[in-house]
Amino acid sequence: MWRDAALVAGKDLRVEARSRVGVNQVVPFALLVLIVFAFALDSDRGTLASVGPGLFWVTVLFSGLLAIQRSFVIEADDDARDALRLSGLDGAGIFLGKAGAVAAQLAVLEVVLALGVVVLYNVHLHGAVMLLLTCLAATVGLAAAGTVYGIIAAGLRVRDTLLPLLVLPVLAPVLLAAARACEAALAGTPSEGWPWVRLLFVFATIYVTFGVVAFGPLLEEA
Amino acid sequence: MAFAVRLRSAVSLLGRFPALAGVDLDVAAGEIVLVQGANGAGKTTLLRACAGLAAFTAGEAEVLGHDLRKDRKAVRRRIGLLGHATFLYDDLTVADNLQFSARAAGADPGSAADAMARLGLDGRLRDVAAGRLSAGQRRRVAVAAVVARHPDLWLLDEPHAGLDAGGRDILDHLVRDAAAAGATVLLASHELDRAAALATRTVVMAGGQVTNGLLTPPAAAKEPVHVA
Amino acid sequence: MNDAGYIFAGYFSTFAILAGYAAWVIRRKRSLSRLLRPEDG
Amino acid sequence: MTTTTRSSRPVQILGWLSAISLALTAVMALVISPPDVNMGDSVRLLYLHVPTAWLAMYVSFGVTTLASALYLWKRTRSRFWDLTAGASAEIGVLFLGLTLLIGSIWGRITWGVWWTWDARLTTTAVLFVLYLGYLAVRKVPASPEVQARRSAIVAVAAFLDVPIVHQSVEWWRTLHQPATIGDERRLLDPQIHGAMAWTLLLGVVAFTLLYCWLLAHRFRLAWLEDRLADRHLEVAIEERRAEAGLSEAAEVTS
Repeated sequence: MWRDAALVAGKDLRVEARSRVGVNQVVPFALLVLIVFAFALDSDRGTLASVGPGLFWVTVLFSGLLAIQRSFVIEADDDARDALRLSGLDGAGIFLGKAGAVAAQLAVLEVVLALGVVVLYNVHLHGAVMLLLTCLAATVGLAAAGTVYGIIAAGLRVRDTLLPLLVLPVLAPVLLAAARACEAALAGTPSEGWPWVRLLFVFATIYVTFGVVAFGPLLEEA
Repeated sequence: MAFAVRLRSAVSLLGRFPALAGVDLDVAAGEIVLVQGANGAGKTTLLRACAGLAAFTAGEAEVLGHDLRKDRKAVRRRIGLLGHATFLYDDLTVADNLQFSARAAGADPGSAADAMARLGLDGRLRDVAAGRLSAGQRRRVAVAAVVARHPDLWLLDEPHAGLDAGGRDILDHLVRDAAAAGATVLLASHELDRAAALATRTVVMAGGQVTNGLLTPPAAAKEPVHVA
Repeated sequence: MNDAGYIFAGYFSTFAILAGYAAWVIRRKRSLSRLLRPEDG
Repeated sequence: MTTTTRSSRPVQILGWLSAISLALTAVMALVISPPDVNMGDSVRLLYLHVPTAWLAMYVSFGVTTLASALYLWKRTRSRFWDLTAGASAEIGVLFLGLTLLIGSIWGRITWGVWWTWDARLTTTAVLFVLYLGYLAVRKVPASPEVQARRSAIVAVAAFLDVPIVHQSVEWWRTLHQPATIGDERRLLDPQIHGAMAWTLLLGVVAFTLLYCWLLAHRFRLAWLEDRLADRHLEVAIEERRAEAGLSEAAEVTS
């Protein structure tokens, strides 16, 4: 399983490194969203700083959707599942590999976005430990749940509309928890943030476990 | 007799269409079987279903000793399918593609290099992204990806299509070598002369069935067809 | 009764929607039954 | 099961019982029971709101989850559970839609707004979308087994999300906004007026009966659709076999 996971993650990341879609399109898209929010919400810096965490996670969420969609589009056939199934790799391994690759890309994106928020929205970073743990748990949870629904939608004609419909309500608590935890960390009131961080870890654990168990059957179905 | 493929009244659906409507087919280990038939007879679905890509929904289906209706995963690492799609990652180089294919099947890392050498891909093309290859070159790489897996069952769907003369000769050579080494080959082709020369036996498909697929006398073929 | 309009609208729409759904299910069920009946007995 | 046009006797009785009890609920709620001390007449809407919410969230989605789990478990795998899960989820989404509608009207009367980001409203809305997604997955065409398995997995995944959604929304609201006054939870308090408690109880019974009746019919509809698909498949296989001129060899047992 771990060997297969490493193989798939390596392959996905290598494809991303070669195609540079992430660097050339997803990251600029995410930064653009930050700028568009600034236009929409009046660039009064006080407002932007206070809603910064929420905007940050909304942007991560939508970019995450793109990353997940892309993770299955890059599979080497019209029906992404064919190539994955034919490879003979273990379902759980494929899940961990794909989710891992998505999480790695999101982590990079979050670093860039965090810089964007600090510079553009004049947010001052506090509570580094909580911020890091929040990002870690939220990213893993997002990637894991997204990958599970990604394989359900992959290969269907309706995938581009079905994936957001399925995954956004599931990820609603992640968005809520991550934004609140970041707010608490930035406001210097960590005691309010820890329950949220715990919730994020619970979510990540549940969906990673679920993915490991369910991905094989989901991949197998013809 | 050891069967590489043994199908009895096997049904496989494409959506709600019965692409295979009760196939009876025996293929012994080491055979090279040519599957003939008009377009739409079910050849492609037969090969895909044997690779576990399309499900058998009724009947019996045994491939490489595994019941495909119960466990489709078990045979995957031992199968090489050359289909209409090439299953290549456009953004990866030829070498990376073959490396991934070989490692996914659990073959040793040298087999990718070996496959490249046998198909004449180890020169300039080695580090070219698959997306930049011509259609003919892609076919060659796709063949190499199958070879690199060292499959026990080769499922070749129109393998000669799109290959140049040199590539076809290499492919035939590889298939004969593999069969001599004990692998089984199931081959669908419209290049009848070439394919018939390669095959050790020919079966005919029509209407989602194989008319002369059984090796044993027809006693076994009298079983009724079970549907749904 | 205060806010009678809102309350009656609520009751009316609830029962209308439920009745509509039930009617849809039963109508469709009957038509399918008729389709299947000739060979089922 | 036979495919007669009429429903079976128990289902018919169930239908009449639910119709009568619903009518009684309406009379009790609109005429007999008194207005609430704090809420006034808007309390009358809660006699619909509370039962639909209860049936949607606990009964309907509970049945969907249970049936999906039973489908996924190899020993109990059967089309029956898949059809039950789908039928129950559809009714659940319908009831939850009604819950939101009634809740919204009630909110308009009580708070002066159609919508507020109250913990339970938010949870309900997320749940509504979550199960809409489940129904969307069920509508994606595929072979029956594939569809059943895929749907069952999505149902279990949705169920796993429910407690997390609930917890997160609960914290969100309690941390940021005082609890809403005029909470309908007070209705379940034994101290409230006798007629009100009886009306609420009757409402729950009536909607439970209605749920059972709808489920029986909706299940039957799904079962008929399934039969029809099977019938088409048998015909398609025979036609397919005839293409090869082997039709007499095809002793299709159905």
